[in-house]
Amino acid sequence: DGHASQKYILVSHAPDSDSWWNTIKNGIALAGDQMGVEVEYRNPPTGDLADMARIIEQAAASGPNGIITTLADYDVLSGPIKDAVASGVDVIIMNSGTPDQAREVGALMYVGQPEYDAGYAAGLRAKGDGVGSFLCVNHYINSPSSTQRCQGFADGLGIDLGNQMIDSGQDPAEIKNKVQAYLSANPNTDAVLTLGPTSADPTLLALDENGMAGDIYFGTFDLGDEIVKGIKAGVINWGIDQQPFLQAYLPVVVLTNYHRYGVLPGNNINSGPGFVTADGLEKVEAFAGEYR
Amino acid sequence: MNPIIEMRDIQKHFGSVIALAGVSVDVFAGECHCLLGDNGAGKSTFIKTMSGVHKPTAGEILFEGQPMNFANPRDAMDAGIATVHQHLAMIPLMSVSRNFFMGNEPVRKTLGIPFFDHEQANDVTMEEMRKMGINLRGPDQAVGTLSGGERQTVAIARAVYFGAKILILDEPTSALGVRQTANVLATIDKVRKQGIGVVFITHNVRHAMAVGDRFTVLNRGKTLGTAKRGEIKHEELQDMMAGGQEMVQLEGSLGGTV
Amino acid sequence: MNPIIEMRDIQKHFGSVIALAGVSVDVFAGECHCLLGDNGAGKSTFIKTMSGVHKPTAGEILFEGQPMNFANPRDAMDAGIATVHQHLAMIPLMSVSRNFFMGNEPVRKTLGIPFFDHEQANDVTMEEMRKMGINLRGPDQAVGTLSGGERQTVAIARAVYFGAKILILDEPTSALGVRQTANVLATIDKVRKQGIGVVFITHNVRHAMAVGDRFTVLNRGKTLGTAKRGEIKHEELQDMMAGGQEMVQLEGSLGGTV
Amino acid sequence: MSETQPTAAMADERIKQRSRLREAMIRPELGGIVGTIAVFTFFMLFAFDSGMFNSQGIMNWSQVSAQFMIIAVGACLLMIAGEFDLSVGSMIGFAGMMIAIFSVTLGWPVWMSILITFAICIALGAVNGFIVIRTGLPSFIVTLAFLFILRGFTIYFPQTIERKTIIGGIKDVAEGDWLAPVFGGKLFPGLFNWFGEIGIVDTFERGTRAGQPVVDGLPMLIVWALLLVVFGHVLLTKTRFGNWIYAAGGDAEAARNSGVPVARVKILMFMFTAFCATVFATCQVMEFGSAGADRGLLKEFEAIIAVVIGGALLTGGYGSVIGAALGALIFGVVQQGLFFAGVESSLFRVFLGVILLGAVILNTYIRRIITGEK
Amino acid sequence: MSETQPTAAMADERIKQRSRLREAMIRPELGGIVGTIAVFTFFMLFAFDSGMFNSQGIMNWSQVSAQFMIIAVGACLLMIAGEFDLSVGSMIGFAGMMIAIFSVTLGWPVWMSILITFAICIALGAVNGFIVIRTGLPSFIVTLAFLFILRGFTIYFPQTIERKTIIGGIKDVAEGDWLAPVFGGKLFPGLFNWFGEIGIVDTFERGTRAGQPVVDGLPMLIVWALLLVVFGHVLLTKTRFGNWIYAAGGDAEAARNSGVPVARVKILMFMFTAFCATVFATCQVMEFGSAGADRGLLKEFEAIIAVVIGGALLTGGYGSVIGAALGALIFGVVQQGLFFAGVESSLFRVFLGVILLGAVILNTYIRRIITGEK
Ligand SMILES: Nc1ncnc2c1ncn2[C@@H]1O[C@H](COP(=O)(O)OP(=O)(O)OP(=O)(O)O)[C@@H](O)[C@H]1O
Ligand SMILES: Nc1ncnc2c1ncn2[C@@H]1O[C@H](COP(=O)(O)OP(=O)(O)OP(=O)(O)O)[C@@H](O)[C@H]1O
Ligand SMILES: [Mg+2]
Ligand SMILES: [Mg+2]
Repeated sequence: DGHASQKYILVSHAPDSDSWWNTIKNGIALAGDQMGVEVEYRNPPTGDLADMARIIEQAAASGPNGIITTLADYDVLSGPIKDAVASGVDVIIMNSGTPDQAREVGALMYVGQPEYDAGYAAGLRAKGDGVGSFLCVNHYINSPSSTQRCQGFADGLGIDLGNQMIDSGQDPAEIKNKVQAYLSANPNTDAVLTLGPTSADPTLLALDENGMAGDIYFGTFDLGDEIVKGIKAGVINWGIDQQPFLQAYLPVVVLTNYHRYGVLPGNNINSGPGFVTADGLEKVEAFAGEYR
Repeated sequence: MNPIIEMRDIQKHFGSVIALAGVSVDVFAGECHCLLGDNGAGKSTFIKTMSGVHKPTAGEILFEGQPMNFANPRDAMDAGIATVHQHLAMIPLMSVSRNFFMGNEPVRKTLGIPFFDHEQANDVTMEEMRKMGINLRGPDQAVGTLSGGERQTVAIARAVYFGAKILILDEPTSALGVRQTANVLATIDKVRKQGIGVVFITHNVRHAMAVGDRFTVLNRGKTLGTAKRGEIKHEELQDMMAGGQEMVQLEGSLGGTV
Repeated sequence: MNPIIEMRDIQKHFGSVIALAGVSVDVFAGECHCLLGDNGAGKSTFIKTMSGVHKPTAGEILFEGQPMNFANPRDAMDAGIATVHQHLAMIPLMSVSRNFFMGNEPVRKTLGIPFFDHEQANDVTMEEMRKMGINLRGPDQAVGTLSGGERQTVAIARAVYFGAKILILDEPTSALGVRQTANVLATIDKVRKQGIGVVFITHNVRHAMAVGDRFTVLNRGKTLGTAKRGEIKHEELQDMMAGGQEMVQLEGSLGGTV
Repeated sequence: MSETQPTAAMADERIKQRSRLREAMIRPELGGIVGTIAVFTFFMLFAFDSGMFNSQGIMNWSQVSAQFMIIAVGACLLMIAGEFDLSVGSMIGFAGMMIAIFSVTLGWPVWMSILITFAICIALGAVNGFIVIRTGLPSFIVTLAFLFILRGFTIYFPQTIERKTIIGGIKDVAEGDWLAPVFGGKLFPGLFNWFGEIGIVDTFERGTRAGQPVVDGLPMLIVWALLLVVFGHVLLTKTRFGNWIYAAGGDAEAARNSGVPVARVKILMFMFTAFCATVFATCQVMEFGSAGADRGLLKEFEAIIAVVIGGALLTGGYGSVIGAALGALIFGVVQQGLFFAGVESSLFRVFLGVILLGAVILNTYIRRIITGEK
Repeated sequence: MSETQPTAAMADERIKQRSRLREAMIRPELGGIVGTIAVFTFFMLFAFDSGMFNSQGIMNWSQVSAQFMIIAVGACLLMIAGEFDLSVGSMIGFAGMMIAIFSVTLGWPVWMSILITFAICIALGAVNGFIVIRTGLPSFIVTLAFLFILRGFTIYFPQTIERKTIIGGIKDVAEGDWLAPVFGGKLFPGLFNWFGEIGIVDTFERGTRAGQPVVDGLPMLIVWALLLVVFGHVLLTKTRFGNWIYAAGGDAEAARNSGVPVARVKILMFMFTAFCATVFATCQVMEFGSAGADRGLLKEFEAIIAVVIGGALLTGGYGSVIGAALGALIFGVVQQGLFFAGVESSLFRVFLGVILLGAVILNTYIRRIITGEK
């Protein structure tokens, strides 16, 4: 009945080894199956945003019905996105960027969690829990959104970020030992903030080894197997879940329905921040890293 | 007496180049067999098939009467063929003693594990080099610090030391001074008298005449024939090596000095 | 007549090695000055200071009476010194004609921009190589496809072609066959007759005697003296080259053949 | 003695005959040409109706290829001169960041920021070269050190100055600047407008730019790429300096003995590589309006891969700029084409690796025939 | 002729005297030794009271250094044999992922998963080596292709099989396995407990493990590192095979002519490098309990850097395993020490680059003295 003719492309800014984006891939795949549309996932192999701009141009050239993309850097990506919109492709912004920027580039809507705001909310929560200093374990310092998270957290706490953010690299042993090194050089640190499974998993081990597990305040962005276990064990106080599944799933559903029936929600959708704590973990546990 | 090695109708092609178009040579124990010929005649290629570096495209190798098929230089060495290649088989960054025993390391078993016996290697190296008239600073001196002539001497000393039955020398004297040359020729003479068959490649007819028992001249990948010492004169050999061409003319202007 | 180049008391040290301990040599136009000596005597080092490759540690170079200080090989070439180094200055991956003109590329200006004149380069190369008796497949044949002897000939042809006043040849015949050697000696003879000063390094006394006008023997970084043609006999020269040592003994066993 | 000695008829009977066709085909670029034909044929067959060959699609892979070309030309000449530059990627990030810091943070005029950045980067290239020449170290190590040093500063500067790793707003400050369009502008908008009118180029269907052509000009990026390729090709094959580049890479010692100023040639090539990286960075910054600390990651490898696919020899002394440009084209077309063809994106690297290996084996075979290497 | 010819007293008067002390000091490891002393002195002065040299701190940088050592030993022997492996990092990611897929996804016993992974990876190393030997291509290019291919599969496999790129839960399945502790366990817990009791090792003051020693055993990672260093050192310096490694790297042609089985030596070294990478991966997987597609990024460079800091020659034929181990130690201590010293962490790369450059220049100077290179 021609329904399968719709084709949507999701373009992310993540290097292809970044495990968190896997949930996104699964999200669009599931939505594609359920809606009976064709979906594709594209990303710059090294995470270079300039390469990503070319991928958006390429996606537009291949003539899909819609593009779902992140807005990791407004300067770099706004041009190609505007061109795509102008050439007749509907665009939904997901994950990074802000609702305002989404409107500006001519996107239909924004689905996601503004990074700075998420960090800020986390900071406020931590401040309420009595945190006065922290360590931000940044495993992808090259990317601007990582800094925004740490900066937001610091601002939420009402303190200066200063040297509290470390460039940890991506090797688990190095992350683990850097965290330990920092904490032993700065033993009065109140809290640890990690930015995803890549930095959270080794940090868990580091805290386990240096005996601070459960003692130091520990918050993290984004979920994963080990993070869920950490929350369950009471080592991690909370995980900020931006629900990436929704960021990928919803735009496909929205676009399909828009193209089939002309219906469109009247507002943006904030998929996060949702704080995942020890309460109600079962579903999260079952699907962490896959749909959560 | 049978020859130690007999090469029958050896051919060797490199892609579109025919380096050897059928060469037969044999070497007896205790003789010095000189291989002569122009640049590119195929001398080095020929002895490389003899020492297992190249596989002949066609032809047969009989070693002590048995057909042989050397898969690599090791095989040839194990059979008793020692070679000093034209482009030296010395590694500048390695010490003299490591170079000396390269590929033939002496081994001493400890707990059943075969360890490199450095002590023996060093002693032998110093002794052999002393015999050749070279005083090393020490066995761990890097070959890179030796002069060209000294390196050549190490290569020859090594080949002599390991050269069980046949010793092949590819233009060993071309870069050597008068004294070093005399040394090498004396060594060839000595080795031959020990009953080893020597294959000696040179462009210098005088050097060949000094130590050679038989002379084979190659020309463009083919043999021009083999002659015994005394059967052939200096001038004839010279003519054959140059392919017989226009030597008269050159000889004239340069006074028979080449 | 004044010498074209006069090297006065040249010293050259490499780190802890004293390669030249004060050597004086001069070269006149139209003469062939032979440099002889043992391995490691310092011959190559000496001519490298002459051709601007090395800076002497001490000593003076007078070129046509003027003190000269060659900063690099270019300077020496520009002054009129062409050199064929012992280890060839040929680049195997490049074509013969590019090699021939390396560092001396002919230039044709188009729109004021100096372009490499390939046509002229190719013509000259083919012509010069033909004169030396080598037929190339084409000027763009890579040097890597030539035999060692052919490469040597390219190097010499190039030096002769550019060799304005002085031509230095460092052991040009050591790897050559009889015919090629005769060719090179004939070329030296020809060049000398054109009024060019030739410096000829060799270990072969006969080659030296064939074309040399004067003979300087180096020994361990020092001169043993210079002799004119006719002033010195073959055997004397030979003795000097070997440092006078124990030649008698060797000569005896090898029959004066070295 | 007679002036013309009889020619020594060299070894004719010892060389098997080779066909003329084969002789004509055997050139350094052959690998690149064969690869290009293969790649286009492949995508014509498997991705023709994906939009890859409409005007927008062509512009897409052309721009990606042009980017690769810009750095490949520098890397190619440097590689032929016998050296390597692993700091190209970091240099791209560094140059972009410098322009951003000068123009946005410090508020200097954009033209001045660009010129000063060029000066700094070319000087850094010269430092690279100078260290390699003076110490005799392999350029792999020296430039690997610079890879880390430059990337470190590219993260450190904006981090300490602006507390972020991305600096935007360059488009705003570049408004009206005379030099910025040389890198970020587009040529012949009128012509492309006309193309749009007569239908050669598609037009936008809606939005603010409805009716305008989707490709509204020739990006300066492509112009720079073509200019650099032509410049590099002429320099290498038609000038005396080109001969010196080959000589320096073929055998530095021999070249030096023949009077080639090897040190100068190599240092100049390091500077030229830095120049190309800076052109790349400036075009990118002017087109996208921001500089990030992650720009240029792994670009050094992509440049080297393009050059090697294009038939150059990793160890120097052999190669061609045209080949490198074709290598860049192949690389760009494959990269974007796989997207167009809808291949699972994680397999992209697998394809890249396989193509690299195949291209290099083909090129090696060709080179051995040409140079008679053993 | 007499048997012993009079010795030609070679050029005695032409060699200036060199002091004995200087002779004794000049060894390939000297650069590494000097560097190690310098680095420790530096951090003793500037980070002593940061906890860097208490028992926990020592364990901290020891583990990081041990990781580097494991891959540096493989890279060192391979580099001395004249080749390079740029696929080490990808191999680490790939090996970890294979173990995870076999044991968690397919449910095979952990010991079997580990052994099969070792077999696969060593076979891949052999393929690398085989291609290098057969085609005569530079290993830089061949292993660069494998860098991409292996990383591609490391992402592709878990993605298609498990729908994720991090596979966890390995600790659970490894419970009770006989082979897993060989990579993930700790030795002598009793001893360290006793150390804690008598105060040699600090004890935890707060948290879940208050009262236990902060260092509760010697991680197998460190044991592997030391074993591999000893093995590599003995192999290289004390066996005939070691001589072949030097020979193969010094001049493959000459070595082959002397009867050294060069192809076998090189292929074995590629396999050994793959083995080291797999040890690294297995230790990591067993310690952290998960495998990720991004593991091992850039590790190939870190290995090469450690080896080069340790005095080996990039072009082969020269180097020492002890030196490489010291290089790894320097690398690890600097990396962690900068954190202890509180240096802005983005400057780490800058330091790394500068140290690399300094170490290499020092080593080159030393090597020239040893080998009489010009
Ligand atoms: N590996 C190879 N590949 C291709 N051609 C080769 C190879 N080895 C030798 N040749 C060619 O074979 C011919 C014979 O070469 P060879 O080295 O045997 O000559 P030669 O008699 O030793 O000469 P010289 O006196 O100059 O050493 C030459 O034309 C040479 O170019
Ligand atoms: N660049 C250098 N660095 C250190 N030592 C050197 C250098 N060049 C030459 N030497 C040394 O200087 C001495 C003279 O060397 P040179 O090459 O001049 O000898 P030669 O007379 O040309 O010998 P041959 O007849 O073997 O060519 C030798 O001991 C050599 O090892
Ligand atoms: Mg030969
Ligand atoms: Mg010499």
